[in-house]
Amino acid sequence: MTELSKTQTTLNQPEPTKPPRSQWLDVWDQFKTHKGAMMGGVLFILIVAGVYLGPFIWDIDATQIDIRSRNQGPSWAHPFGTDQLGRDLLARMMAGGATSVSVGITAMLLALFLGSFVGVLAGFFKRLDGPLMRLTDLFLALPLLPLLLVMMLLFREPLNAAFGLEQGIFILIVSAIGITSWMPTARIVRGDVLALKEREFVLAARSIGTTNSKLITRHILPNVLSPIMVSATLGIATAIITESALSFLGLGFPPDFPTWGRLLFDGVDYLQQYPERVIWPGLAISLTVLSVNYLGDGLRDALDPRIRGR
Amino acid sequence: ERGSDGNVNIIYWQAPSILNPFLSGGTKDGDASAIILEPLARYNQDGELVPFLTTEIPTVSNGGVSEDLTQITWKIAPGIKWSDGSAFTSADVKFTADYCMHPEGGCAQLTKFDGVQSVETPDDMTVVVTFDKPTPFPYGPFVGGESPILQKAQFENCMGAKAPECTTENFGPIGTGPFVVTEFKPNDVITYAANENYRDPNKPAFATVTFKGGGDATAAGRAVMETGEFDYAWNLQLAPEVIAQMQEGGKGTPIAGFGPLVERIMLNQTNPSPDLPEGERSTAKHPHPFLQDPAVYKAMSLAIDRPLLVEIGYGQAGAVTCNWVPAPAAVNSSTFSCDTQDIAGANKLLDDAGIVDTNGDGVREKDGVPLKVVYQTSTNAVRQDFQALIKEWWSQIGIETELRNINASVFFGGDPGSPDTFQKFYADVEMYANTFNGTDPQSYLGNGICDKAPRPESQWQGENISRFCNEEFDALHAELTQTADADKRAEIARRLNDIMVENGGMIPLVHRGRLSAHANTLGGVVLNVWDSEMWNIADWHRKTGS
Amino acid sequence: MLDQPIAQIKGLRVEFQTKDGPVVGVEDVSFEVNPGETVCIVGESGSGKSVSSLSLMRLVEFGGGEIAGGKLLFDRRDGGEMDLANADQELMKQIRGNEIGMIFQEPMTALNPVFTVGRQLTEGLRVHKGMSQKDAEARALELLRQVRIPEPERRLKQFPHELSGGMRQRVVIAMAMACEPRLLIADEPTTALDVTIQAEILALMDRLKRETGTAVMFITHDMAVVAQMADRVVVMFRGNKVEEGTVQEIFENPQHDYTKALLAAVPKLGEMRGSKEPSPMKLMGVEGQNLDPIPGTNEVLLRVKGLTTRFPVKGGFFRRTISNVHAVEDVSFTINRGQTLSLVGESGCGKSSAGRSILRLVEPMAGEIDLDGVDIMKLDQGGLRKARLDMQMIFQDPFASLNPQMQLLEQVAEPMRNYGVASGSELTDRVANLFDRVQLPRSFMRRYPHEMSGGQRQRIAIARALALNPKLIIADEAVSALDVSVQAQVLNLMMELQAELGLSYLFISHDMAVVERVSHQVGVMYLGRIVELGPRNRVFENPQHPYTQALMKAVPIADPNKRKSEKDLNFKPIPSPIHGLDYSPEPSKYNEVEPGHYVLTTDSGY
Amino acid sequence: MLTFTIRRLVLAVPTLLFISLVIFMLLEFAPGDPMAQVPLTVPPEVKEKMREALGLGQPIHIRFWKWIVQFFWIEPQVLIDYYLGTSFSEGKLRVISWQTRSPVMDIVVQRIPQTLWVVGTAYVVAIIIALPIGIYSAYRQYSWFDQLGTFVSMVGFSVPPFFSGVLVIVIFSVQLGWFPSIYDTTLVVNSWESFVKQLQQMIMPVMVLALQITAQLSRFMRASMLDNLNQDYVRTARAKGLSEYVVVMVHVLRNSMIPVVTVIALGIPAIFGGAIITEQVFKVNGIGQLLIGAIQANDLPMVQTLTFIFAVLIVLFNLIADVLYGILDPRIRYD
Ligand SMILES: Nc1ncnc2c1ncn2[C@@H]1O[C@H](COP(=O)(O)OP(=O)(O)OP(=O)(O)O)[C@@H](O)[C@H]1O
Ligand SMILES: Nc1ncnc2c1ncn2[C@@H]1O[C@H](COP(=O)(O)OP(=O)(O)OP(=O)(O)O)[C@@H](O)[C@H]1O
Ligand SMILES: [Mg+2]
Ligand SMILES: [Mg+2]
Repeated sequence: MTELSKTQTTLNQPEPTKPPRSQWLDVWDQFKTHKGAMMGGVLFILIVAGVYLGPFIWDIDATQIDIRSRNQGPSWAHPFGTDQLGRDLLARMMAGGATSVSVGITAMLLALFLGSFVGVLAGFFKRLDGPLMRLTDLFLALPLLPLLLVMMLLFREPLNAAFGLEQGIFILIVSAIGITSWMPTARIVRGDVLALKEREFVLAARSIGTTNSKLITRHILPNVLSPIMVSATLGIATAIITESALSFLGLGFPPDFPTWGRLLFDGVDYLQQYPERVIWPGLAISLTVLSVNYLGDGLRDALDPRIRGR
Repeated sequence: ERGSDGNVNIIYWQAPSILNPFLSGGTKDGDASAIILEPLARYNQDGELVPFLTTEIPTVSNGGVSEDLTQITWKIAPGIKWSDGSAFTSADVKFTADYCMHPEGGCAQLTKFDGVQSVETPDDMTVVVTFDKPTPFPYGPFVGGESPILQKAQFENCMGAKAPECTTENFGPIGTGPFVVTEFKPNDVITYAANENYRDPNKPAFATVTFKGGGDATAAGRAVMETGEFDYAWNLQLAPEVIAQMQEGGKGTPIAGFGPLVERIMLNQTNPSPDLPEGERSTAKHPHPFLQDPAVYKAMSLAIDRPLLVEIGYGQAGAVTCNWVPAPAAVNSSTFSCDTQDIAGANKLLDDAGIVDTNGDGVREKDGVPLKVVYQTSTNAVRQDFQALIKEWWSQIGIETELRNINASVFFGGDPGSPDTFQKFYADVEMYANTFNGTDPQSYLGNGICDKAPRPESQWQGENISRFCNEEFDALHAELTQTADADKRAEIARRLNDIMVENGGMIPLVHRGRLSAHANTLGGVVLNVWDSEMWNIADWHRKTGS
Repeated sequence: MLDQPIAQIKGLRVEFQTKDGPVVGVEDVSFEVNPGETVCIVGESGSGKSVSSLSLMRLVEFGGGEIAGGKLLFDRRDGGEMDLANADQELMKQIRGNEIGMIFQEPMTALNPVFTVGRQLTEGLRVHKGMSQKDAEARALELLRQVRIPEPERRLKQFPHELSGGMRQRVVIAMAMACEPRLLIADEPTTALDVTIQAEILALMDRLKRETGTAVMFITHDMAVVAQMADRVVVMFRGNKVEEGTVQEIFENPQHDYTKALLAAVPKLGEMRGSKEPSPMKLMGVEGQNLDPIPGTNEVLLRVKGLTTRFPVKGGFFRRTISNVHAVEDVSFTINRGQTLSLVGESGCGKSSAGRSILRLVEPMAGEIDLDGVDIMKLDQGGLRKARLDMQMIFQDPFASLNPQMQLLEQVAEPMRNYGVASGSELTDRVANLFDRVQLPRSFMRRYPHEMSGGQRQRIAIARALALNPKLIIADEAVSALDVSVQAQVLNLMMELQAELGLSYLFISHDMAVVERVSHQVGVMYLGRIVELGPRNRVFENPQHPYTQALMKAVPIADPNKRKSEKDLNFKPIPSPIHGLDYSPEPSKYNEVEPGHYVLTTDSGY
Repeated sequence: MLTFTIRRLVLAVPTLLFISLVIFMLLEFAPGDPMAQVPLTVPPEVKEKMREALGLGQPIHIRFWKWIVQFFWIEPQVLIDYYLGTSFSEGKLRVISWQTRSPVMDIVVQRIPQTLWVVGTAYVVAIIIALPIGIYSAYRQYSWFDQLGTFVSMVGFSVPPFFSGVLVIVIFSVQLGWFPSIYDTTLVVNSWESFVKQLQQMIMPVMVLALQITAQLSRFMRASMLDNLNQDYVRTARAKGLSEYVVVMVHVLRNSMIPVVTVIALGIPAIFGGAIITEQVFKVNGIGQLLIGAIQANDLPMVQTLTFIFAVLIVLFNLIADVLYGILDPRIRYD
């Protein structure tokens, strides 16, 4: 009996335990080991630092015209060369980046938020599905240009008055891009939510009294993360390029405001003589998108427990 | 020999929408139809009238124009046939006038028929146009690319409100010109074939024409000068470097010609401040706080380096000008010179006028109002470069500039609901280009008359964009309308030009030419800025040896 | 019988890479399987049974595991012996499904949700046997008949989520046996099945073994099944083999302490004969157990009346409703406070549906549900949420009911968060306590569902249901995935809670011994209706309805000497619960044979 | 599902009417003027006359009603007339473009072939390329193939066509002289040579467009494949001895199709909507160019009609996507 009870105690001995750690630490651990994510992250930080802090080191003004040194190739005085008015391209790239990156990211976030919000609501609540999806159809069908024109017409002056010229235009452009690009995300998210909603763990969560809002944030959203991530990366590229489209239609920032998209657009005419004019902004946009993509990949992997640990 | 040279490819980066020039004012449409339709007389490359469907140009001296200047008589050349083989008669000419002057037709060329009282056809070969008052320049109707003759038989049922229903007619007008339409794809491409019944049996040299539209100027230039896919490209508004680079492609040559087109900065004579109540902004109720001050606008003009603007923006397709009407040569005033930039002089001018920077923010004030201007223009690469440069120069004389660029279709669209149209002019200065058709500047100069200013009452319509108002100007213009003598007319025109510039209605910047390009193998091209560029397409031919 | 073993596992070691470094799933296991032999692998939940079998299929790699050592010798059909541990996947493809068949533990997630049952069944046949679509379908039909799925023709066209747990399990079984493999690995194949079907399946496997010389590697924790099936038994404990021997040796003369403990924990049918009330089990080596019977009260907590639930059956290109599955048909019963009602019955007879209908997780068509004075049927979403504070459910399929993206800690904490019962460190403490209660190491708190064994997942589900201290717990096959020792502990825990807190249970199970142990009342369901309802001892000792009688007869006995032969089992085919849209069933009428003991008089189809 | 489809189709009618109203109001409200492209040399009074001739003087609701009648009542008659040789529509006013003064639908019909040729081909090419890339990238996550695919598709997506288009023109037309830089819409394919010509002029625009679409599709494909590759049923499929091909291409793929179906369903209307910038760069002059041209010229009837057709397609394809969801995943119910 004593022997027996001894075994029993060994049998019942709990396995060695470790204190539970927070999920976010975990995610970070995983994230750290993800080469692509780290590379993307570092690159992204470099780009952001470059465009925001760069002007403190390279303090030539982006709009300063030096007509004698126009159309120059790379040199020590102008590492990236100059444009047709002799403006320093490096300075313009940095100034342009500051605008493009912030427009790209905010507009993407806005579109993502709107898209996921509408998508989740439509997928989750049967009653909202019809109206919300018809709304999405409506937005998809609206011609972009007139819509933007109307937005400019209605809101430019009030926003300028309320937030000042730059801020006002920034808000306007970001919302214009955000409002016109959330629809694909919404539809994709909705599709996934429709399928997810029928999974048994959703039923189980409901049975333990999870409210709809918690059900969405805790159970549904984490499981639709990957299409959202993809939308995010694609969205940033779209936003940067749409911004340039807005500027060359005359709907964007004032003309003396460089952005990557506009630099690229202006550079295209000079593609053959001065290829670096397109290479710099093209490269910058691509690198930003790539870095965000890798970040997104890493984040998604880090958040997916099945992949984590491998 | 007719039809011996195969196909000629023309590219217009704006695509023609319709081949009836009376229903569209667009140059592209006019040019595309000029291949088919002809007026009685045209301007040549020097701005002189040459007869096309008539025997000669009627003048007072040859008796074609009545002494009291109210009548002009055209004699149609014999043997002219429509492309369907029927004879061209004076009835067609009269019909054209009726067609355009129909009150419900919405004819785009109505100004051509300004003052026309009647069009009579004493016989098949004679057309008599009577004006309601003496008209010193009676060559409006039936002259130039904008006013060609339509075939009565074809358009008879398309008058007035019915005009838009006549799709077949509008897309395939029968003409007397060297080519006939074989296929018209609106806003895309037109193919033409040589007109079997063209009056000159040896022309046109080409059997067919392909007239492609769409894309952008760069691509058009490239297609002619670099890849050689096309023979003729229209209106290459491109940076000089780009043109030069394309020329290196060796397949084509750019050609330039100068009409009266001027890129200018309009100075708002009224106050555009957003603080004013809607309806009073940019109206004569509130004069501009500083732009009417000669010191200010003269300094602004002095600070501009026009040769540099030309070099950067237009190259061989531009020239420095200080005038509103730089062409034809007779009306080009020589009062001003402005081809050197003088920042110091400009600063001195302002200092002397007591407009100085009182609060040390780098911006001068006049009577406490800082010299801050909003500078708007349409969206276009060259204009944005100009904006940047001028902003920079003005900043050197203590004027702060806020730049704004507006989508061309909004800027030039007359929507009274939009705050961004050039007519509404909710800015201090704005830049665009304007010109006139033909060689007579009378009505163009009328754009400076006080009551042509856009106002809320006129739905913001009106050509006096800067709201210029000068009694002397108005009186002088009235005199112009009464004057017949050419030299006297030219003198008044120069004087009007000077008043406008002197009093700060505008700052002329660049006299812009038109730059087109043709393939090296294409012969016979004569660039004509006074008429349609296609005016002599009958003479185009493939150069031998290529 | 050939003397060459079909499979030999030598010194197998399997590791998983997790964020805390490598976890050893199997430490050192060696055993062999001979042709025509059934080797049962028993052992504690999480001891590495599933992992060993997955290794043999070389499927652990796809789940993040790695065969760190050992040999897996397999005798191919055409003679040659080879080491599967380093065979390439190309070769494994030909072996998997064809020479080794595998039945997976969790039937819901093991089936592809978007393909019909028929499609999934025929696939293997067409690959390995090169059958035509038609032949394969015919064979699939035959297989479904063999595993006794009612209405096999219809099932072929259904999707996995339209089947009951047991049916899914049988589909998986059919899939594994499709190509008549030489080695059949069965990972808990009968856990989800009621005794009658279980008996049939076991008989089927037995026949297969006898007729084709198929070797069977049978993973289970049900000692009764082991006694029925096994030729030899391998006992595993924490990644190691601790004992091996023939059934008789193991049952009669267990050597290792763990084996002894295991056998001691097996509930035996008839143990409770004579007592009216359930009482906790005596566990080995646990001192001071309170083994008092649990009387409960006579106060009614839950009253269900005329509950009816139907599922539409879709058909045609536009998937219109063409008929209804009468899953629950006019079911009425009451549960007293502090008492347990067990529902037993054929797989697919509507037990889970009845349970879910009470919680209104599926909307019942008709009926009254009254929980402690609250009319559940009348509640709106908000009221329902509040009502669910008092009633909780343990789902049949634990894996599917856990969110794959959430840590276990979070999942167990969620109900308390939802109702704001606890927060912060108190919450963590309570979760930790719950983990202790269901015998899970606290280190598992930050794992994810896929990193757990089947039994471990089930315990998470139990912990989650207990978290709120509800008045009523609907336990749908709550303990069937647990090995006997844990099962005993969990059952004791449940009874302990009942005694202390006056919990009531609706206990859905097919394990008659367990049902006998825990219930006050027993309801026997057949084809959506309760055919017999009464106090547990009356129903068990005096079964009246023919179906109940058949059920009792089919219960396996944990004694290798009392094996049932196939001919004892002679069941009627199960009629279809699917009826046309215009079908209106008769109401259920009961005959009270003894006080409180009711027997259905309406024709139930049996 | 039939009732669902029918209900959705019936509901689509008011939806579309509403959408058309919103579009109409939007266009009305947008600043701009059909006379914007008329040169400044034409005086305002004349422009005003021209506007009136276009019917712009009438109140909004009358114009909207007119459009509705023309589009829904007269245009179908024209179609019937065209096919049956009847003459229902004779003498009735169709939707007339302001720019060309000709029936909008005629121009649309004229434009559809080139748009379908170029944009449609690009879409097909993109789907054919993108799905395998996405699938394989997910299957071999983080292999060099995946990395390369990611790199190329992200760069491809972030380079706008106004740049990539010009780049390929400079390389292949200007430098190498392989392909024409300007698309010839008059080309009739009736012989082998003309077919080769057609191919030559299609290659560049198709390439540029397909790059973008491929990038987008392959990303979504990859992501959703990754979500499904680790599911339990995949293990079951493997245990059946299915080849990896079948496991991935049948079992996982079907489960991963929902986002991809969504993206494709969103994309197909876009085929008809044309590709504005790419069409512009290569002078394809398809629907996209038509739309942008009409917007710039404020040709409201044209914009309204095109946008509406576009809306119909969107509503239709979204419905198709929804039906496909139900077929792809039987758990999704619509009732
Ligand atoms: N993917 C994984 N990652 C980490 N650990 C795992 C994984 N799969 C299994 N394990 C661990 O390996 C051990 C053995 O698991 P296995 O599934 O073989 O148990 P089992 O004997 O089948 O138990 P049960 O009877 O409960 O199914 C368990 O402790 C489990 O937690
Ligand atoms: N969502 C559904 N759609 C269609 N039919 C369903 C659905 N869910 C269950 N059924 C059917 O309802 C019947 C009862 O199913 P239920 O899951 O209640 O059985 P059960 O008694 O729990 O069986 P088991 O013991 O096998 O789990 C079965 O015939 C099943 O096929
Ligand atoms: Mg297991
Ligand atoms: Mg069940």
